[in-house]
Amino acid sequence: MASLAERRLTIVQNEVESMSEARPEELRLLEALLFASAEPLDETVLAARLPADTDVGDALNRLQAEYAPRGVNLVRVAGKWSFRTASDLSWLLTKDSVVTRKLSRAAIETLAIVAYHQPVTRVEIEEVRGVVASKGTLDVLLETGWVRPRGRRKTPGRPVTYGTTEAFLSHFGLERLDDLPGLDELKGSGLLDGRLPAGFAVPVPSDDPALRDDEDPLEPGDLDFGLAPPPSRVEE
Amino acid sequence: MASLAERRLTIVQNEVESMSEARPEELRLLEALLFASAEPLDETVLAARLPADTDVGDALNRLQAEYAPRGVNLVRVAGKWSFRTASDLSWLLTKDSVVTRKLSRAAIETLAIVAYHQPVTRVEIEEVRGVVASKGTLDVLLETGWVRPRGRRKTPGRPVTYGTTEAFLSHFGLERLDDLPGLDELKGSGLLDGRLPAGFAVPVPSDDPALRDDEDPLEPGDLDFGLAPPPSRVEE
Amino acid sequence: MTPGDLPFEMDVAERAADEPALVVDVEGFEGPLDLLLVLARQQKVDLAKISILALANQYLVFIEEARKLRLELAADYLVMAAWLAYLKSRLLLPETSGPDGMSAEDMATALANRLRRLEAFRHVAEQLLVRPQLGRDIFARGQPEPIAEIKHPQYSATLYDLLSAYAVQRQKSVLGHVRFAKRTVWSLAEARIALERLLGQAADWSRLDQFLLAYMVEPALVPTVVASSFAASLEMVREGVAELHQHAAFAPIYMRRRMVVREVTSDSGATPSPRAT
Repeated sequence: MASLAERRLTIVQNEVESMSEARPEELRLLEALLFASAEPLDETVLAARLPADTDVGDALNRLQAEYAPRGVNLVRVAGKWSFRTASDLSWLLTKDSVVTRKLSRAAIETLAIVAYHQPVTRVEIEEVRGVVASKGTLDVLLETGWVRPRGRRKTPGRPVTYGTTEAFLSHFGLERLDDLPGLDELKGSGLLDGRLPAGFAVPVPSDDPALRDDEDPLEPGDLDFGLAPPPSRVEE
Repeated sequence: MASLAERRLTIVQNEVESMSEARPEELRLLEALLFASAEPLDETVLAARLPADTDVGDALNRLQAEYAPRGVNLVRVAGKWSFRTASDLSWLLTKDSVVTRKLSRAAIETLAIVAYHQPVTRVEIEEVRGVVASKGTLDVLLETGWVRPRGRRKTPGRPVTYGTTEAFLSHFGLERLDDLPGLDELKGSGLLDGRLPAGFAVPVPSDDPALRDDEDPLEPGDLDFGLAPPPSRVEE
Repeated sequence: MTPGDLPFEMDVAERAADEPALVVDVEGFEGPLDLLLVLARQQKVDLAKISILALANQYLVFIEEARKLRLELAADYLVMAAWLAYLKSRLLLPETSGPDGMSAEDMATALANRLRRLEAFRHVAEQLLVRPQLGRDIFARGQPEPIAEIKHPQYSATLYDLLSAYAVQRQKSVLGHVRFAKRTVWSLAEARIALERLLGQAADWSRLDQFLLAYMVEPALVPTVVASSFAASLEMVREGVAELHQHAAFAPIYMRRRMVVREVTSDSGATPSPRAT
């Protein structure tokens, strides 16, 4: 009796063990999907391709851990997953780099203001920089696909508000906007609350596509200036 | 017993650990280079990027072996190396999508004749339509799943007879085939005008699956004529 | 509203026409705030503790120098200079409240805050840019493999489409059959042409139904061929062109060219055999 029970227990344990030894198939599937895709994929998309009972989150974490020491890492950007070359190997690969557009100082500053202060209007950007923005600067940023018009501020003149895109997060390897470097410091400094009266909460930048209370949606014509990337790229 | 399991687990863990510890840096470099490259790379190109003393051939073989059980394999094509989705997972990189199409006029005319005059042969359809049916038209109808070959007419040439399916009834919201309007109803609805010759009749259609006296059953090969391609093979 | 806003709002309208001129008016400074920041750094103290008075002085001196060297300064810089001169005078005077209710200290603090804010954004911009960037430092898959889309067509049609297609076709085919019936009629003219051909090639009595066989392959044509050729042959006899002969009722009908006519039409009926008869 006892020996039978023992034997059965052994069998069960062996099974469990061999299962943990073998690399689960879902890791192969995830690997294949993520390697093949040019764009980061979110968990919903991945889950749709995997067997119904797969714990996608868990599998992704395992895969991420597996690839962490490798030359290709699994990273999470803009809430989506993507394989990218390890960041310490940039020296090896810079020869491959397509000529990246060198942004002007004005564009870089403007990008930072949009990123850390979004949603933000052009006048607000100008106010921070103390210069009338040349029209070209915002155009360049819209062209990169990192900045998009979000809506219109509910103030006289209904100026367009700008924010960053998923492509921005993806380009700078950020999982969320909260991961912007130096954001906490900037928030803590109280310098972001520019025009707001003292006592108001410090605004936190947000690229939440949901419009804020003081924003109206863009009208159909607003995107037809040739300035903005097509909406499909914005939403991504 | 438990100790055995424990020991084996420890061994596995040690192996995994020692593997990742001992994994030579050149494998990381190769991984990154091959991953990022827009085209397959040959050993000369790879060697030029790697530390001078690297045995590239050996490293590639190790990398290939490492990736062999994975969802992505390192393959050599025409002397050049690149990562490729494991061939057994190609199904994963396909997406099924449903495209709604409107039936062509010819197809719907043919379908109507099949519906009313079934079982009907192709020549009989052509007689009613007064047009030689393009082969594609019947193919499309077979593809819709609304028309099926029923049998073969017991006449010279033994032509295939066609009839409608249950899918046909359900698509057109018919409970039974004889819910199709008859002559009087067609006249009443104005679809047929009054100036019809005496003796003009609309058959009372029947999709009774039982073969008629003048029908022979289909032979096994009858469906493999390429008339009814399996849906998965149907291109655009 | 910060006092510093004034000049820039004024500028917006003015500058719209020729913006590029703005960018590098004073040796690469990006506007008066940028210039102020650079000057402030020269004081080597925290911006929060900076002497706005000293900074205003520096700025005004700088502008004065620049004016001596150059003919023109961008309006931004001049407006800022005017505002700083005003601020300086306020700071030097005993405490009074300005027209907008702000003390000179408030104005100075607001300016210092604007400088700090610009500096802070520049600082985070630097931090952002040193991050590994996609396509510069880190790379996505160089040869992404496309997802093949397998399209499953789903057809749609309405019952109305179906019924009207049926009705239209049946109606059309009814008319079509009538036209077909017309074509099955062998006209008298057709019969006559055929019979004339018969008379042309056969010198002696020819059996009519045998000759007509060639025209009666289509079963539907039999009655009309028989009827039309019979009528045509009678007509030809009446004209004196042909002769008919029949032994008995329902017996085969024979036909031949009438001899008298032969001379009249001799050059056309060029067969030698009738002469021999």
